Amino acid sequence: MSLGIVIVSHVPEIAAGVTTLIKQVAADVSITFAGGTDDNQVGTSMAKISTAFDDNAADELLAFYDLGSAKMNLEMAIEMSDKSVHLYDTALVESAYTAASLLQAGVDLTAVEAQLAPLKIK
Amino acid sequence: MSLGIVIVSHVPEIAAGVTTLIKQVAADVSITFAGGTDDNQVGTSMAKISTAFDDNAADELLAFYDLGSAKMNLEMAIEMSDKSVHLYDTALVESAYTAASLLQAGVDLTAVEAQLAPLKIK
Amino acid sequence: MLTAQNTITWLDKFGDAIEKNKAYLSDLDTPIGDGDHGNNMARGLTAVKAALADKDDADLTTVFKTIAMALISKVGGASGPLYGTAFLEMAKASKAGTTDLPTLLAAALAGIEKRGGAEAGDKTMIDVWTPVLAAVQAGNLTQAVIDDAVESTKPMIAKKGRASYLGERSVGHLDPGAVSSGYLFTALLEVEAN
Amino acid sequence: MLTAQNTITWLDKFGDAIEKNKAYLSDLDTPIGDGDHGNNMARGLTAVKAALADKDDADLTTVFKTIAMALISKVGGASGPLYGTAFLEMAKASKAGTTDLPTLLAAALAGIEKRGGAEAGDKTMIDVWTPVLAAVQAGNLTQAVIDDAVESTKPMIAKKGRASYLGERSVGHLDPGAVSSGYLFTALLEVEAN
Ligand SMILES: Nc1ncnc2c1ncn2[C@@H]1O[C@H](COP(=O)(O)OP(=O)(O)O)[C@@H](O)[C@H]1O
Ligand SMILES: Nc1ncnc2c1ncn2[C@@H]1O[C@H](COP(=O)(O)OP(=O)(O)O)[C@@H](O)[C@H]1O
Ligand SMILES: [Mg+2]
Ligand SMILES: [Mg+2]
Ligand SMILES: [Mg+2]
Ligand SMILES: [Mg+2]
Repeated sequence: MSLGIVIVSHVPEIAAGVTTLIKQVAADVSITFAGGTDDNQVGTSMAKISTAFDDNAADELLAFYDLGSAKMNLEMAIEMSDKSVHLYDTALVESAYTAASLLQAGVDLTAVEAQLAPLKIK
Repeated sequence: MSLGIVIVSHVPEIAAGVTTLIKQVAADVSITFAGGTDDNQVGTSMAKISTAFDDNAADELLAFYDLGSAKMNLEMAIEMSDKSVHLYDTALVESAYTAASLLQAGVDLTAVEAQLAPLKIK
Repeated sequence: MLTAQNTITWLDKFGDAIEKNKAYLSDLDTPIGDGDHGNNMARGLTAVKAALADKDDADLTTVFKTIAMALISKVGGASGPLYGTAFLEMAKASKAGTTDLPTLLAAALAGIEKRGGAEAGDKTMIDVWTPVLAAVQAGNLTQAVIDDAVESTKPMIAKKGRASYLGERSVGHLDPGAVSSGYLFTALLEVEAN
Repeated sequence: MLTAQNTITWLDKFGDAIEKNKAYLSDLDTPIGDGDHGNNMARGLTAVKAALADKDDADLTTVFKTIAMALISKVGGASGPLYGTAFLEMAKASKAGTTDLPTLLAAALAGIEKRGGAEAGDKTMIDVWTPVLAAVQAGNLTQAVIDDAVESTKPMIAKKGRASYLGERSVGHLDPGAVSSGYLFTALLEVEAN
């Protein structure tokens, strides 16, 4: 499978929990996550995000985040990554769930993005 | 403070994590959560939701959830509760964060709901 | 006519069917859901059985309510509040005085519709409940009616529940809740036949 | 003109100011944010200090890059990628050959704008960087320019960052990132004065 998902949240539990939720409906999709700062405080870590990119088995990634400052760290990580990463300004939990369901069903990126469009809220 | 927040998710970590995230910006708002089934599997529990209602120090509650089946359990719990509970079909993390910020700033329900309206995605 | 006794027998048979088909139901839930419907229902029906164990002398309303509470508290998925509401509405209708099967099932279906906001054609359990209720009202419920109703969900596009995220890709799969509802009504037929 | 040496001194003074005003910065971040700006910046500047400890013989580009990396990896909040990008852009500009302060600061501000998508008037650190850059370009940066810029954020309605969730309710509060940026430029003035 060449499309994977990366979940980025300010809180380690949210990132891990969203991953748990969506793995249930997407057993064959590679899903990695980055939650919290390097010392697991509330915040985000560019290094953790880069690791989540690297650890993902897919080479093209869909990335979802919670708050604006996570987006900034995501963008820095994207600039430093060799992978093609698509970043969505959509509802974190709901859009990650939508993407996971669709990728598991073998839906292509264009069709996934069409389903994500109405979830854009930031 | 008479307006509180209840977070309902299929995954215990998401419910707890969202609570951690929003408590940061709403130290004086009562926030309770219900995550997972009675035995902490992925799912929701009407009993846990009822407990989250009861344990909340506020008597008027704003409730946020992740997926549709959580909404059904929420509605059952609402029917059985003495408290006035407002249920929002909005992006879980983002709308809970918005509501928490505004309630902490002393904003009234009507104004909070106006800010939540554009976050309706389900 | 439903009585406390035949309702207990009904749920007992339903529980057996769920237990026997647990893996199949979860398999049906895998391509268009989260793969837990069989486990959810089995957990719920085990709780129903336990809760009904000491209800031999209870009245019909109490039996319905006991079933509802067990399902609501133990299933964990969408099917919990849905089946739970169905039995809760039957408890209310029976408390209001009726033991008439069509009347009770109509109350149950109305409850499911209210709880989930779905309607016939949305590829949910409602697509079994609706034709079954019509047949019960007409006095001609058969296994074929049930099977056809279950099968009718296959070509449908899901509009509610987890399968709805897949849109058109849900076509070609049976709805797991429709299949479990099929077992419920097969069990009812068996009870009615005696 | 910036050199490796005066840049190290600059950041050292900035770190001292952050350390001294840590609680104040977090207090400013409490009513319109999450109350961590002082802690975030202090964590970042401690890392900067440690990373610069063995950079006495490094060139200016290396010094900028070292500062950027420490801030990016240790701050944790929005101010991390923002200040980090500012220093990363100064590293790039210095690598391209310039040591000219106005040129370097212009590159830094452009980086902050690109990273955060905010503009002047949005009640962010940009509302300090913008007038300070203009003053540096005009050769007349003073403490009064800095103080006025910081103060100017008080009546603004936040359009970016956590404070933007409060909309009009953010009025009447200084922006914490503007205040910390004020310390950055006060430290610069002290270095330039020597
Ligand atoms: N809104 C709804 N209205 C009616 N039935 C629904 C609705 N949502 C889901 N269902 C039924 O519930 C079944 C899924 O149940 P289950 O797998 O136990 O729950 P979950 O989807 O929460 O994991 C579906 O196959 C469908 O028949
Ligand atoms: N998009 C943005 N553009 C420019 N500056 C921003 C932006 N978002 C936040 N800031 C600045 O960052 C400061 C907050 O930093 P900090 O508290 O460390 O991060 P966080 O908000 O993630 O907790 C704000 O006071 C503001 O000056
Ligand atoms: Mg399921
Ligand atoms: Mg489930
Ligand atoms: Mg902050
Ligand atoms: Mg923060």
